[in-house]
Amino acid sequence: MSDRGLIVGGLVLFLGLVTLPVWYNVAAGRTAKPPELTLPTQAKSCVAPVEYMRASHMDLLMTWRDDVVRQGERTFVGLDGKTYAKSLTGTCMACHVNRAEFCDRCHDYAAVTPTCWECHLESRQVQRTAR
Amino acid sequence: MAEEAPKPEELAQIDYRPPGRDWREPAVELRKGTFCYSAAPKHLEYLGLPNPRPWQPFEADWKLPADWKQTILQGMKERLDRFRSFRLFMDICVRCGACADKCHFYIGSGDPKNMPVLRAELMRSVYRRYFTAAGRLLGPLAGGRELTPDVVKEWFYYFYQCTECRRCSVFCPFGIDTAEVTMMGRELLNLVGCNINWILEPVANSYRTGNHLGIQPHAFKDSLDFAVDELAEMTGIRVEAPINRKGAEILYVIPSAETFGTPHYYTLLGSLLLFHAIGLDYTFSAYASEGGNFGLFTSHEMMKRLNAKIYAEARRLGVKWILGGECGHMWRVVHQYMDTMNGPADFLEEPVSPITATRFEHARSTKMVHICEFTADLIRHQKLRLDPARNDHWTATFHDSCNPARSMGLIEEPRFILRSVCSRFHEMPENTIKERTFCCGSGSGLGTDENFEMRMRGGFPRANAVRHVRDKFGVNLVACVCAIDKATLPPLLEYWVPGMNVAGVHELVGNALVVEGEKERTTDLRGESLKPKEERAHE
Amino acid sequence: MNALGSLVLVSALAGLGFAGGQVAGLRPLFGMIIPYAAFLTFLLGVSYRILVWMRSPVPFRIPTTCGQQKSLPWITPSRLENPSSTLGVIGRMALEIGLFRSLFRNTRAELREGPRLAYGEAGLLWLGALLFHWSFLFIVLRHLRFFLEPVPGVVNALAGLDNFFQIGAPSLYVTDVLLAGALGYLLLRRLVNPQVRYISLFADYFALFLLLGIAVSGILMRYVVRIDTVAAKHLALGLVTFSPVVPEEVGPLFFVHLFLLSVLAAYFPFSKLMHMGGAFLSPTRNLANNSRMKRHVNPWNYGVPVHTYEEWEDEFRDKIKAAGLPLEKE
Amino acid sequence: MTGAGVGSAPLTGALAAGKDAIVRAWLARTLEAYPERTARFLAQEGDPFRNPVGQTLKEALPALFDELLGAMDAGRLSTLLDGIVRIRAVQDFTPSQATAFVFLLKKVIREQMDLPPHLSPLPLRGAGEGEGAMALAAVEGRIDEMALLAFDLFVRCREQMYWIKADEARRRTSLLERMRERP
Repeated sequence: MSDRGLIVGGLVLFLGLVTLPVWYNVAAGRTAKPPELTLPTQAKSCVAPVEYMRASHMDLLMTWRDDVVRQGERTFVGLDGKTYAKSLTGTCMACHVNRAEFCDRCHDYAAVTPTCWECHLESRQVQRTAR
Repeated sequence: MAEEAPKPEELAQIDYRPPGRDWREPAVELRKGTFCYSAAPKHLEYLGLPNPRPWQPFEADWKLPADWKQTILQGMKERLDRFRSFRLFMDICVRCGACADKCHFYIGSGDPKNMPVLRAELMRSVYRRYFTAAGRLLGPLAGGRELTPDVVKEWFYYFYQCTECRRCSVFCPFGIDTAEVTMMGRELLNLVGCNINWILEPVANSYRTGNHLGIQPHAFKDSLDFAVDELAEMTGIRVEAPINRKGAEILYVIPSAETFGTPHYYTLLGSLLLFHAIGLDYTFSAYASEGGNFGLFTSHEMMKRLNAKIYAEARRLGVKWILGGECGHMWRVVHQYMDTMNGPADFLEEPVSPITATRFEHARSTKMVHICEFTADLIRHQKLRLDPARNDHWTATFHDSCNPARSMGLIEEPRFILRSVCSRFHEMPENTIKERTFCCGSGSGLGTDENFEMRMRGGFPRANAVRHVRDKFGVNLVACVCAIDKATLPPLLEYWVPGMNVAGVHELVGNALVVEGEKERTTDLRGESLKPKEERAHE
Repeated sequence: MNALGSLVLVSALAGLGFAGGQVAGLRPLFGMIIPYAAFLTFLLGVSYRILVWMRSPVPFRIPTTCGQQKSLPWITPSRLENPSSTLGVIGRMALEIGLFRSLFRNTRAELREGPRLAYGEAGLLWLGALLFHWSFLFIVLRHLRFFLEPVPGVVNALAGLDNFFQIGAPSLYVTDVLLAGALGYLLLRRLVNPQVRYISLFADYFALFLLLGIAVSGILMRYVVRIDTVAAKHLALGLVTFSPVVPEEVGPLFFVHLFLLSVLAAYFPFSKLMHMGGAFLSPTRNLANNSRMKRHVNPWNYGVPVHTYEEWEDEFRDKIKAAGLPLEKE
Repeated sequence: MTGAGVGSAPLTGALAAGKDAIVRAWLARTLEAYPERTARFLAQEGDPFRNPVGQTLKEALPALFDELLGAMDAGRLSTLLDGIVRIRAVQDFTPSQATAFVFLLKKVIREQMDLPPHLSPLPLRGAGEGEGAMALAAVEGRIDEMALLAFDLFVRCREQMYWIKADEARRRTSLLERMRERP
């Protein structure tokens, strides 16, 4: 019995699997485009530089959470020298008003599921604006 | 090891540890007692094998042919192209070390190159150097090694220090079988005439006369006649032992040692008695008077050359199927090679037991049945009258022979027989039996006396387990189904576990078998006296 | 020596990757050309090796039987350890490849001097190997989130399973810990166990250090030195959609990860890592023990000289006759 | 372990108390005769069927040590020494190497008891000067006895091998021989 068919079949299956992303994206007609975000219009700068925020905003938020909940420290001096309240809904979402068009776009793109919204509610105002 | 003794003042602090050098520097010190002598040129000439010449492994010059290197590399290439096992096993070892302490030679000798992984690396390093791109470019950095005469010597030393028992392959996560590597190694060594006499003399004899010892047809008949006479004395029954009889239903092929060595001979007596008791229509053959096949230890080609006789003789005699006796590597050849090499056996019929009408469906293509399968079937169908008390002088254990256990799976049949024919049977520890059985240390043609020390080392793990059951259960008999075991376990056990006996399964069958018309047995098949029946009954 | 050499080599490679990420002119090379070349090498190399193996036939049935054969109907055969059917072989192979059955045979509960029941080092080897391989597979599958857009639910589910404990943000993946731990153990074992150290080659350490380098750089990026994940995905997606880009936001640490991975991919087909494919092809495991039931053909079976009956009879005619045995020719 | 018969009580007591450490060191020294990786295997592998060589040593050395401090029973000593020497007789050891493990005990005892490496009449803690030296000499004398016995056993093993070999050759063709003998 020749096992060549079996081996070639197995090899093709393997090659198909490891190149799966190519076929998947070809089928979806996708090219590499980063998500487009709706940026705030009213503010010119964030609490920290953009590069930092892009990579490490979760660190900042976690620190804020700990500071507020455990130490009761509620104020944060930003890079621009201004003082901010350590608040996701109050500070961040005051500018980035739309969760769906700002937070979720990147999180979905990178398949990240932060647990922020399990406790925090989007404020009514934010929701309204979004609508 | 140094030959001179250390000075007395050094004795207390001497450090025998060899320098921690890289294993890839080939270095073999051939110490007498640990290697086998070279094959006599006349055997090579008779078989048409290359480079016949007088030489010995302990001499500096091995008189390799001028183009030895090219011959070996060419041979390697051919075998890489022919055997996927070989090519794969050269490529995929990850050196995890799982096999390291599975080899009986490593356990018994402590020589690191007896770890299966390193034994194979001796070959792999050469493979990498000459057959892989990385090895050709980077050499040692890619784990490669030049092929030099020293490497050939090292191969010779270690490939004739592996009994091809396949124990390591049971534990390897990829099933890498050192036996395959050793077989290729020996084929390559044979290409340049580096072979051992203990293998090639039986091969030459077998080729010419039909059996290992070179017994000629008339002497073969004398042996069987002698056995018939002895049986008549012991049992009062004169059995038939037909030879070369055309038209018999079954051809019975045994390892020839049963006709000249002990304790093999008692197994022959047992099977003669059994066949008489059931009235089997069978014949021996003087032409195919050897089931054992030392070609397996030489090359695939030689294996085929020797094995061809069995089918040829079955065809000539016009039998329906073939029965095979108790022999280990013979069964590796029969089970895994014979049909492919010398089949198809379409001139034979699917084996059916003439006594029980059982169809041996598992042998329907090869048409050869193991005598333990045959007898187990008889006992199961209660076709035999057995008196196990006649084996009461034995407390038995069963030693699984490597080949039936790991290349076939003959595990329960002999145990079933043993439990039926003797009342005292105890297993050795679980990790030393069945597929994890330890080799006798003398398989694959290494059972010669110049190699005695190495055999004692290699067999130590087996002997150790035997000692365990002796101490624990009072075991005094090791039963087995292999002619090499029967030849080499007695000296092994005599050294490590004095007082232990070795017997074939069918010797015990013969003891227990109650045959119609027999006189009261006063001795077992060895001629040793039994206790009177009344006494046995009262126990 | 082998270990140190491999460590130096892998460190140098990591440094090269880092430099590739730092120097603007080199970024397209390290971010696009090398990954493409490496992956292509991987695909072609693996195919080549498998085809070479395939070209060598399996002339004989040589399964290693690890249990009772199928013979008489009333003896229970060991269907997985000594399979006689294709189904049995599939089962055996599944156990081998999924659970490392043979390696597991090493482990045994044993009584070491005294009554303390302990599992041997061999058990650790099995566990370490199993954890490493399964974690690695899990991590590779998880990485699909960088290559697929939109990310399928399966991949998200895997990740959800993996960060079951929800420690920290980004949350800790269990497989990251297991992989690093298992690799560390396998390395330590090579260094500490004298038997294994003796048999270890340069290549053995190299593979381990390379994998460790990839794991460590990945872990650093996720938990310590954050990188812009969106940019990383942009790059990855660019590669698989054949619209490669190297976004500015991608930092040098990512290049270390990517370059070591490229090295691994390119090295894979020419190394022992091919055991991944080889494990499926091993004739001592993937054949049914049915050689007496079914005839198997050796494709290169050739005729050999034999000593025929006629020759034998001619040579010993007188003796056969004298012994009274039948002859073909008188 | 009563210490009956050997040396002074203080030394015997000290040796008995230090038995574990001494035997451990003795085993380690004995294993050093093997290649490094093998030595580790022999020392660590606990399965007696996987590691019969190491196991034999691990069982026999403590028992030999007991005999050294005890009765020096010839029968028991022979059995214990034979177990070890029998293995070494088929491994790559010269006779002196094969039996040297007994002498190693002297060195080990001196090290463990903080005694100088060469015999000199130095005081032993808790005993008079000469008395301590004599006690040590007595123990070392017993070790010499053991070594001689081990050497005898080694030679016996080697001899045994020759007649087993001869026997094996006979057994191989025993039937032919018997057939010849029969009228």
